[in-house]
Amino acid sequence: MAKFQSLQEAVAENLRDGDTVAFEGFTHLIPHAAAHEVIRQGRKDLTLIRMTPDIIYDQLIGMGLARKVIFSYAGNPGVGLLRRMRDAIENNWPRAIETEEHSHAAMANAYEAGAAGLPCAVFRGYRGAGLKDVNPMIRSITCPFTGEELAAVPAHRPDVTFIHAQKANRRGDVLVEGIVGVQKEAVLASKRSVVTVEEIVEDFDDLHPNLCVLPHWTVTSVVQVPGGAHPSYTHGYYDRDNAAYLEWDKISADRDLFTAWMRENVLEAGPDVFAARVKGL
Amino acid sequence: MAKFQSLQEAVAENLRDGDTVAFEGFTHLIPHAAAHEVIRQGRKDLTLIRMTPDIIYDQLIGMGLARKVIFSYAGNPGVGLLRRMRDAIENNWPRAIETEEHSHAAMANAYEAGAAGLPCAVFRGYRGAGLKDVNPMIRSITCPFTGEELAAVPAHRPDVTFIHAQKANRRGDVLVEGIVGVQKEAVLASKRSVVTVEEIVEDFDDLHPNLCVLPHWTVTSVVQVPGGAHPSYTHGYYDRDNAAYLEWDKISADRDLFTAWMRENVLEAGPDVFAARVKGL
Amino acid sequence: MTYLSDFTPNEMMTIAAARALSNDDVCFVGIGAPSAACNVARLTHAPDITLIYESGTIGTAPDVLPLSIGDGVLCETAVTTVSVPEMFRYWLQGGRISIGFLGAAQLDRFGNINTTVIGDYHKPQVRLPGGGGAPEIATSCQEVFITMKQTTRGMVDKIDFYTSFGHGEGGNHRERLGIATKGPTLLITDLAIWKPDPETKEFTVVSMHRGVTRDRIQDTCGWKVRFSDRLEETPPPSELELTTLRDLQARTEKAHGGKKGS
Amino acid sequence: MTYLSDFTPNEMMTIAAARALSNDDVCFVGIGAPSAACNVARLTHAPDITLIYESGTIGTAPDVLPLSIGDGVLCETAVTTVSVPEMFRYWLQGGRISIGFLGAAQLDRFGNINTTVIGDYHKPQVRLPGGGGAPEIATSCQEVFITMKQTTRGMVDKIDFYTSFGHGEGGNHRERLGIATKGPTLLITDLAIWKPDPETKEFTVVSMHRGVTRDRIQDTCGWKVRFSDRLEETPPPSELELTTLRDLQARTEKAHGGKKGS
Repeated sequence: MAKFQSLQEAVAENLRDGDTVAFEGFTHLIPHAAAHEVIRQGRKDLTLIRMTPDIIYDQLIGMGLARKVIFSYAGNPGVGLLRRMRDAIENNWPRAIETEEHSHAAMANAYEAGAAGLPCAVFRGYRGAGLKDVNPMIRSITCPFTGEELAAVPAHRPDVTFIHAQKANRRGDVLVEGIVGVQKEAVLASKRSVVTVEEIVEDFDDLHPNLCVLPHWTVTSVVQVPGGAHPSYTHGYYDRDNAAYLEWDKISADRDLFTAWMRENVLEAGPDVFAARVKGL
Repeated sequence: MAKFQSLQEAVAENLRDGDTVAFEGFTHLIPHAAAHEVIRQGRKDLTLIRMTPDIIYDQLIGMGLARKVIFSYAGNPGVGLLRRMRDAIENNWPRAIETEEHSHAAMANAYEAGAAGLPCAVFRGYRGAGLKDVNPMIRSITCPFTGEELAAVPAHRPDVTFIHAQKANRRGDVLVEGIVGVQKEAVLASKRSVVTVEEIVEDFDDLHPNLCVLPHWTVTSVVQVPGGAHPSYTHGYYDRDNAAYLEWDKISADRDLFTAWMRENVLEAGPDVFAARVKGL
Repeated sequence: MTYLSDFTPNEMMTIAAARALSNDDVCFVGIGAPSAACNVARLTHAPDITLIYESGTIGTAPDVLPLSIGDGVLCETAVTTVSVPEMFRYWLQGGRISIGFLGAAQLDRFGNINTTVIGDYHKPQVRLPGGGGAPEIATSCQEVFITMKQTTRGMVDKIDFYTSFGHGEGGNHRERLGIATKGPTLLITDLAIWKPDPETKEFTVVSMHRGVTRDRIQDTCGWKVRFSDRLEETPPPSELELTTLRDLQARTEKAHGGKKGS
Repeated sequence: MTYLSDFTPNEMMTIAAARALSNDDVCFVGIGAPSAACNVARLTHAPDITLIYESGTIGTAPDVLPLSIGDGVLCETAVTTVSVPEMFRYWLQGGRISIGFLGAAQLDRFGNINTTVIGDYHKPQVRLPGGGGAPEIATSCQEVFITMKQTTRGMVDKIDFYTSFGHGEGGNHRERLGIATKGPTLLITDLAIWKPDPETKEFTVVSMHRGVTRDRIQDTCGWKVRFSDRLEETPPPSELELTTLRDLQARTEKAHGGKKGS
């Protein structure tokens, strides 16, 4: 049953050192505010899962919170590389991280399997691809009817999933709309989930019946953080801050510049700053 | 690319003797008009797939069109048994039929796997259940990570799927809303598909982005048949004709009564009668 | 014995089932007595109970009882309506359902159920509708409640077909098959409430409805009935319970009786 | 050689790619040159082409180019937007995509692609973003088109990592792995159009863009280039093509340049 909490409470109650955690969002609805709160609280030895680790994973990794990253595409979307993640992999700065690398298809199927309560995902994939030779978590299974060999990967079962969504109602049901990504699956696959939302409304009576709604009893914590996806966007609320993504390429290129930026904009800030950041977008 | 056709043309062009065919609809949106046209055209030796064979399958079987039925629940919903299907299984009237029986979970997963282009569906099912001992199409697969034994069934890949939907636009995109059942999967799993709709509108510009829309290039034929789901219902257009379901229990109880009813209401009728049947519902 | 004239055995069955549900339950609801019981619970002591019908409707609050598993009212009042594959993958198999309801054409003392055939599977005397969702409801829901009217034809020593698995041959049979859920934990009939013995898993009468005798329970049951040492009497329906159930059924009758296609 | 001043090599590459697409194609579109090419095709000779971005947006018709694979404009103009698991299961793996576009950090003569690492996988000199959708785009789409700028660093004799499989070691290597789709059928660079040899599957230059020499193609390619016996010249961009591309880019610049969060 969803609790309405502050972001500080929600992170403190749900995320522990050593947890496996997914922050999901496919370009749209990336939970930046939640990731920043995690950085402020300084959780350690996290295993981070995400299809498209981007700025927030660069930040979590650069601040030394991550022990391992499970991912399929590590880039600054539309811009280039993730410089903090590269620095960790290539130079162990600020610490060494393990990686478990998959394709998007594998990651999407692994969330689907997690939501479906299965131990593994089965799909047609990785044929001729190099990842299956370097990742022991990519195995195969044989169709008992056709003999076709299919790929199998373990289901994702995060301890905690963080997502950002448009709105919740007073019961704690959550609406996600637009590019919905893997968020529903990531929440249903997880043991606990924290959802930041743009607004809380009385009820969802006027919604179309087939929209993506997470019932309140599938969500652990709901937190209102207007602008909480910035510089990602929230369909119906504000646009993507493309300039911030370009800027990140420069900030993240230098360890000192990164550290100073994180101090000013994350460590010494709070969830309240996000509402101001999306003004004009 | 969807063609706009008459129901007669759509059935004549897409369904052949001996085909494997699915008419889907989960209580809602059952394609009665399409099934009646198939009966009028007298296709032979069909293999019928459906989660919940109900009145239309009772009619197709009672008229001798079916060679085999693949199903998970054969009942007149909310009323009782399917008397024509029983008569075929118990007494070979009007002909013997084979059955391949599954659970709902297996059938839903088999459509999903068909839509996903996989040879089989994998799920946690049939534990301790008798069907796996009488249906050789229920096999198992072992998770390569946990060793758990999971159930596997062949994917559904119908030659043709018939569904009924709310509306199409002029391009042939199809909207299904409300209780959407397995219709999207059944269409995407099939080689060809025929969709009857209540109405054809200019465009779908005002639709919410996340609704269940089948793009025109996934549909073979679109046919406007107002009332085409009767006595099932179409969300937003007309309610379920519960009395007709009760009546069917009587009609189907007697071979002669059934034959006479089919002659009058199906063989000597056409798709146009459906619009009148839903008046007042 | 005037008390029996106050309510019917069917009403008692439905109300006893409703009482077994709580506000936090997530129920996978079948048509008939389970649907009535779940909605009586929702309209009385468990207003926040989550009702799910296998048609894909999650968190429904119908003001009349649906006649089928996919009536429009279920969708119109639901929190959300998902596809049927999603329903069976994310919601049922995902382990999110606390209580699954099952009915039975044949039931044995260990909660195994047959709704498939009477007689041999390949040459049936009577071909029944089949299992539908039951095989996986029986193993994926945290617990299973069974409701049925007692008859010697229905409650049998040996079922003809294992449509869904209860406790198998009893004891730890579920565990031995790798099934992690509890299985049938409650059987509510028109005459009594039964629970599985903690060791043998054989259904045992723990409470008889008012006016019912041990003999009547045994006479309508095909196996030798065991009664609990601490046998209770089921409290008769309260006025609120009975009024809620009857009003619901009257609204249902009115809503579904009126319309007829031309 | 005034004609070269009329358009840039990048523009030629994008327009040549656009020309290879038809009205009936269903394209899985990546950001950058593929996105520009697909939208130029849609705005010129292929108005009914279906564009799909892996964010779940099906049948999009953006009036400006998206900066990321999940820009809002893709959803706003799409026929429908589905979840990412559905995108990869029903749409990509389901075999519904006729053309998948891939770019490459490293490419070999058989259309095998590396976007994962430079150097050893476990101790990379450069850690690149990785494959994303590429491993399955390469095998599930009916055909794959590759676009890239020619450099000897990019077009190499041997790639460091098989991010996605093209024709492997050439010949029938795909068949031997049980891959039923055609794989890379077209390589469009800033200098030329390449197609696999029908037998060996080695990419062969079939058309050089105007003003480009054989030497220039060889100098910017890390393997010994084969030229077709019937080598053609790529027709330069038409005015419509070039205007459409430049207008699209100007609209994109204007739309994305203006806003900045405070």
